Amino acid sequence: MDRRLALLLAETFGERLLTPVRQRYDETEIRIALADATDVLRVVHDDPALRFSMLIDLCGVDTGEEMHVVYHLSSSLSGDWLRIIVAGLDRTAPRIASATFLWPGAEWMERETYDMFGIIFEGNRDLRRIYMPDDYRSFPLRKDFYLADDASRSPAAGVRNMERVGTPADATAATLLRKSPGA
Amino acid sequence: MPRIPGAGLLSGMRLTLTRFFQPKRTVMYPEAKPDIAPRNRGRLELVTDEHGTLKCETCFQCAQACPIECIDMGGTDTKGRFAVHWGPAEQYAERREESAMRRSGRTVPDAAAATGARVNTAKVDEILEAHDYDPHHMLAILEAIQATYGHLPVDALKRVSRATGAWYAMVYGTATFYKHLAFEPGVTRSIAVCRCANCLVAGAGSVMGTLSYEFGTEFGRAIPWSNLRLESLPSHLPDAPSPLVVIDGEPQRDLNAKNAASWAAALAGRYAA
Amino acid sequence: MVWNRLTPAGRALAVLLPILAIGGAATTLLLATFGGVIVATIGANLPIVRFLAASVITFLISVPVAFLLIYMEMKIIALMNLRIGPDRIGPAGAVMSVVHGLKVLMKEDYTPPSVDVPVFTLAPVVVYLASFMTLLVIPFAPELTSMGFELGLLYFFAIGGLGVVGLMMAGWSSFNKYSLLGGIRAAAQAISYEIPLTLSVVGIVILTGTLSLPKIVAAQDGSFLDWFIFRQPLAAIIFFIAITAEANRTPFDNTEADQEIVAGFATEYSGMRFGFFFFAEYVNVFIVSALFSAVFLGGSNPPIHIDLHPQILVDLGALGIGLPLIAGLAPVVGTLLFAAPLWFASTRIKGWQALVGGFLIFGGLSTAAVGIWAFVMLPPVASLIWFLIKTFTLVFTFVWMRGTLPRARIDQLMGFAWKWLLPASLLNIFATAAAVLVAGR
Amino acid sequence: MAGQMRPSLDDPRVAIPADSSWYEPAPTPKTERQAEFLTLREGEMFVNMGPQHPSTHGVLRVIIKVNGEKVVDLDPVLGYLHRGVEKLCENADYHQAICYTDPLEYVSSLFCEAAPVAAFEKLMDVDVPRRAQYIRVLTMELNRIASHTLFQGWMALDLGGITPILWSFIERDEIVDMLAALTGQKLLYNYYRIGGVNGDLNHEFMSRLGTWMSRAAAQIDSNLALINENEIFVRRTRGLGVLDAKTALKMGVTGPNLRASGVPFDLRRDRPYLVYPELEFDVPTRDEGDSLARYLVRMDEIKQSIRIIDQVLHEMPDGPVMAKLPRLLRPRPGRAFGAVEGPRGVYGTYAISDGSDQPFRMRIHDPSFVHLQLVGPLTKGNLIADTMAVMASLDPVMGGVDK
Repeated sequence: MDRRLALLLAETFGERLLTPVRQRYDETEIRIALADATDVLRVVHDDPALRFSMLIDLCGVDTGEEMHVVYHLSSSLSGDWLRIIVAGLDRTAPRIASATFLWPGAEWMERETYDMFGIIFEGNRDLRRIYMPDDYRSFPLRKDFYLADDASRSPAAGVRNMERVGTPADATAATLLRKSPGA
Repeated sequence: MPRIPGAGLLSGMRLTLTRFFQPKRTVMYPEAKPDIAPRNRGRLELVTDEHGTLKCETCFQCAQACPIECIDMGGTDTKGRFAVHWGPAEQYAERREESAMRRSGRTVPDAAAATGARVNTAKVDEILEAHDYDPHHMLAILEAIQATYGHLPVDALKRVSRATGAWYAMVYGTATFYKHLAFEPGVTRSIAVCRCANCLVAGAGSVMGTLSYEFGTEFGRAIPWSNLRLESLPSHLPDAPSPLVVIDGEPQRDLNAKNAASWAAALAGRYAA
Repeated sequence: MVWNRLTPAGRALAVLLPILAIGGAATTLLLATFGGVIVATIGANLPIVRFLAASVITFLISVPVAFLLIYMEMKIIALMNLRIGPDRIGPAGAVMSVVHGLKVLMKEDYTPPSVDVPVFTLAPVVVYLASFMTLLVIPFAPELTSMGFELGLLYFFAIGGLGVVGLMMAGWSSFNKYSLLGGIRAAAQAISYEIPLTLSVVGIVILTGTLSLPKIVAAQDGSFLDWFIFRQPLAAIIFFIAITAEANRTPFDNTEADQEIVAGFATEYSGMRFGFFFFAEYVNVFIVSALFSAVFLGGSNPPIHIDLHPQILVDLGALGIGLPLIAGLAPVVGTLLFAAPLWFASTRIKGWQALVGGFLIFGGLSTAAVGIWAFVMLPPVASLIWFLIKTFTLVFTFVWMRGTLPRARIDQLMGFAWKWLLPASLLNIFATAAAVLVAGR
Repeated sequence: MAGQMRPSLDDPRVAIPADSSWYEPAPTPKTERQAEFLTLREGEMFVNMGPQHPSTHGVLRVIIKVNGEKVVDLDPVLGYLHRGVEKLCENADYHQAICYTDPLEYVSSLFCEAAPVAAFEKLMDVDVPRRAQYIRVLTMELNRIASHTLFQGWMALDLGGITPILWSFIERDEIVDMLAALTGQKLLYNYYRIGGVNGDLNHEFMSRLGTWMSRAAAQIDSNLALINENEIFVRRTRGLGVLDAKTALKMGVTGPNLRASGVPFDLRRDRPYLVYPELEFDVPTRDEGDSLARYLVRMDEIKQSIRIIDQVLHEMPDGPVMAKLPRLLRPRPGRAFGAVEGPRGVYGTYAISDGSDQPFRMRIHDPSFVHLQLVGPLTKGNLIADTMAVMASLDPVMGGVDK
């Protein structure tokens, strides 16, 4: 973790950082707006003082209100790791520019992100489903996609792995007394 | 790689030929058992004693201790009322069914929500607030709930479990341990039959059979559609007739083996109405 | 009714006996009437009859040979892998391959839709036919050659080359791209290696002046230094590599490279039709080993001639009535003789167990004795045993190679054939011819 | 056959038309790249390899466009093993999540545990006791050797040699039995816990490890002799699927595949975690970048791993193996990326906490997924057989690729 990197990033991007540069353990994190994504990635990749030339990971995040795309980069200059959070993708129609012009290897990771979140990466040559079948319609990692586990939990909050069977309390007396000769 | 073409191939051939004569590593499985380390987790199994009875007494402690909830326990309580289920549910039919429904795009019914009596748990939250959400005060919390609702609704217990972080099995265990905590709403009245030798000779057995037939339940259980409970009397009351049937502490006088059937039917009719 | 009271065996007899009686009578009648004609026909067409009989016999021995080779392959590779391999069925698992064969026989013989049914069905037949027909010219021993054609070597290459037609048929008719690739690979590979294979033996043909296999074997008579592997080492190497490719063995098993094209031409086959391919492959291994040992390893000639001049001449006729007596008594006495020490050795051995043990020991010893007697006394047996020792050493080498080597790539394989083996075999012919011109045979 | 019910192939009454087009309903291309892939030129055909095929390292389907034997283009189809682990982890608490990541890459599952554990420990600011760190290093290196020896066998098997895989399974079995003595399981160890490890080293493990260490290096070397000197093997892999350093970086390649291209990038050294900075080891690299180099780099790594294990055994401190932690873990809201250097590359886990007992989002990065992309570019223009060699040298494990 390098304090100078934080200063350098703050100096380079200035206004474009949505939040101050954060550093925790060996990770440095910046948060930028959707409109700046391509520029920031290019600067970070090409700037001779930064040289974040390795894309370690690319993933999407659904916060429930908006979508993020998160890039984890590693610098070939200093070995620092940088996390770039591109915030503010519209949940109904998330779109962002592809990073394949810098890292062709991002192609499949973008496909995966598209498959799981429905984020459309403009400029990716092969943006189609990768895990799910082609005719699948939902995006499983979105927060409004409930697992069966969630679903069984949601109507009665507090139910967790415990299910009750037993006497149905709402059954009427008449249904139970059907065989009684006296009734 | 050596310079002479084919020398590498020949050295490889030599190696396989030496291995041809070396001792073999196969474990002749059914005859020779593999060397398994004592720590091997293997598969979870229930242990039985020498009589073939399961040693497990369903204390849920193993399931609670398992950090990743891979131990699954299920069972019915002694009175046959509640299926207590602990652990990941996906191995079980109910869950498979849900997944199937989910995959086919249908809504998934919630077994817990559909069958239990729904109660408003707002008061539970107040009680919990008063006890500072402390699971150590479980008995006091449950008593307060019983005082509020008259019994312990399942929803309330689940709410307690969720809010305090106590495992449901723990809450349930506390609730079943204390006799004064009840699960059935308002079981205040009981029909009790004496089973002393005298009464049995006088026809208490047929009275019991008729009663359990008419009320559609068994002795020791609540009658599902009413606030009544069928019980057997621990001992014969002094100067009471035989067979002895006690309703809410009131011994029934005009009863014998002959009119027991019509009496019970009339009783059932009265309570049903 | 008598029938109802018969046991199943009795019923079978009741059905079979009349049939046999009628059949026997009819045959007798037929022979009595046309016997002369049949004998005359056989006598007049002896080569054809001989060919047919030889074909039947070769066909019959090819299946056990395949079983033996499959077992060898399973067991030897297992031992090289530090495994035990088959060990449950039969002694050391020796019957395993027979059980495999029965399993294949009992499986459903499925014809996938859209295949070209006649071609698809005929392909395994062609492949198997081509491989066991080549067995006809193998000189197991001077006296044990089925068909000693004058053009035996040529016949071998010609008929052996037919097999590839079967593979091509299988590949094409299967309606599967893997099969197609496998068939085409097989064709390409077989054609490429056929040429160095044939050219490599030309040197020997020049030296011996014949294409007949028994004559080539006879030309190597003498000590092992007379074998052609020492007189034509380059040809031997080329020939060995080429037959490896011809038999589709590792490292040249591209036609059924399971990591690449699943099972090649055999992908769509199941049941006995697959079994035919499978057997043909192993019969092929045996045949190419036999050919190599015949052409380069002196065939049925022993490495060193040791003339024992055995004088163990027993005039069996002189024994008279004693002969059947000895023949009848020897097993009984021998069994008792070997059973006695077993029975006395331990109280835990029951009487019948001792008898069985004694019989087995006696049987083993007497078989060995007869075998040694036959080896010494009967030249064909000795020749056959030398031939089989050489052949199975080569089979072992093939299996050993399979256990060691990875597979060559198809283009490397073809390049090797055309760029190296072909010029080398031409060089070999040239050198041999020059030597023969200069120094004479 | 539009508008008609498609007959079942199993139905014997159905007459199948001999027309081959019936079998290949032309899919409508969804993207530019797919359209390009689906266009067949003269002499080309598709060969569908997998999901059931002898050499796909799991359940992978590869559609290969071939011209004769030559591979023109190639399109891997994933998802046959997709289990939605990321979603499952979001619905499990932190302890359970580790259990879910365990079976991702079943060949080296300790690394799949190590990455999320590292991320969670950062989220919760847990200090792992030093003994636990040493034990982690020890078990991870053992698992790396197990994975690499298995790779060696696979590589040979995909090139048609059947013996090495069985020999390497003997080596792997010994390591796996050893780890079973320590962790209780042979395949899915489930050994790392947030804040330490589940159980201290025991006598059984140490005695097995001692026996193995005494002859491991010699035995593995002897196994290697069968392949490394083999002309057929060397000729088939040398110069095949050359990946130069620049492309490798752009493609996001990590691990031995990157080091075989001459980039000495190793997380153990470049972004140290656990006690790696205190240990002495080399990062083996090769400059060729071909399949042979990828193979040899891994074989060199085995030696380095043995060296690390040796040091760890000498320097192992005493102490607890588990930090004191509450039972219900509720980290503060935050984000953390945990990464470890596995036998295939960087295993990463990006975890976001929202303050509850379950991760809000858990992203699992698997190196095999990235490396599998390379199969297409690296095999274009080579033969069908080379596809297998390249794929084997990249060493993907489909359990990790499909998540």
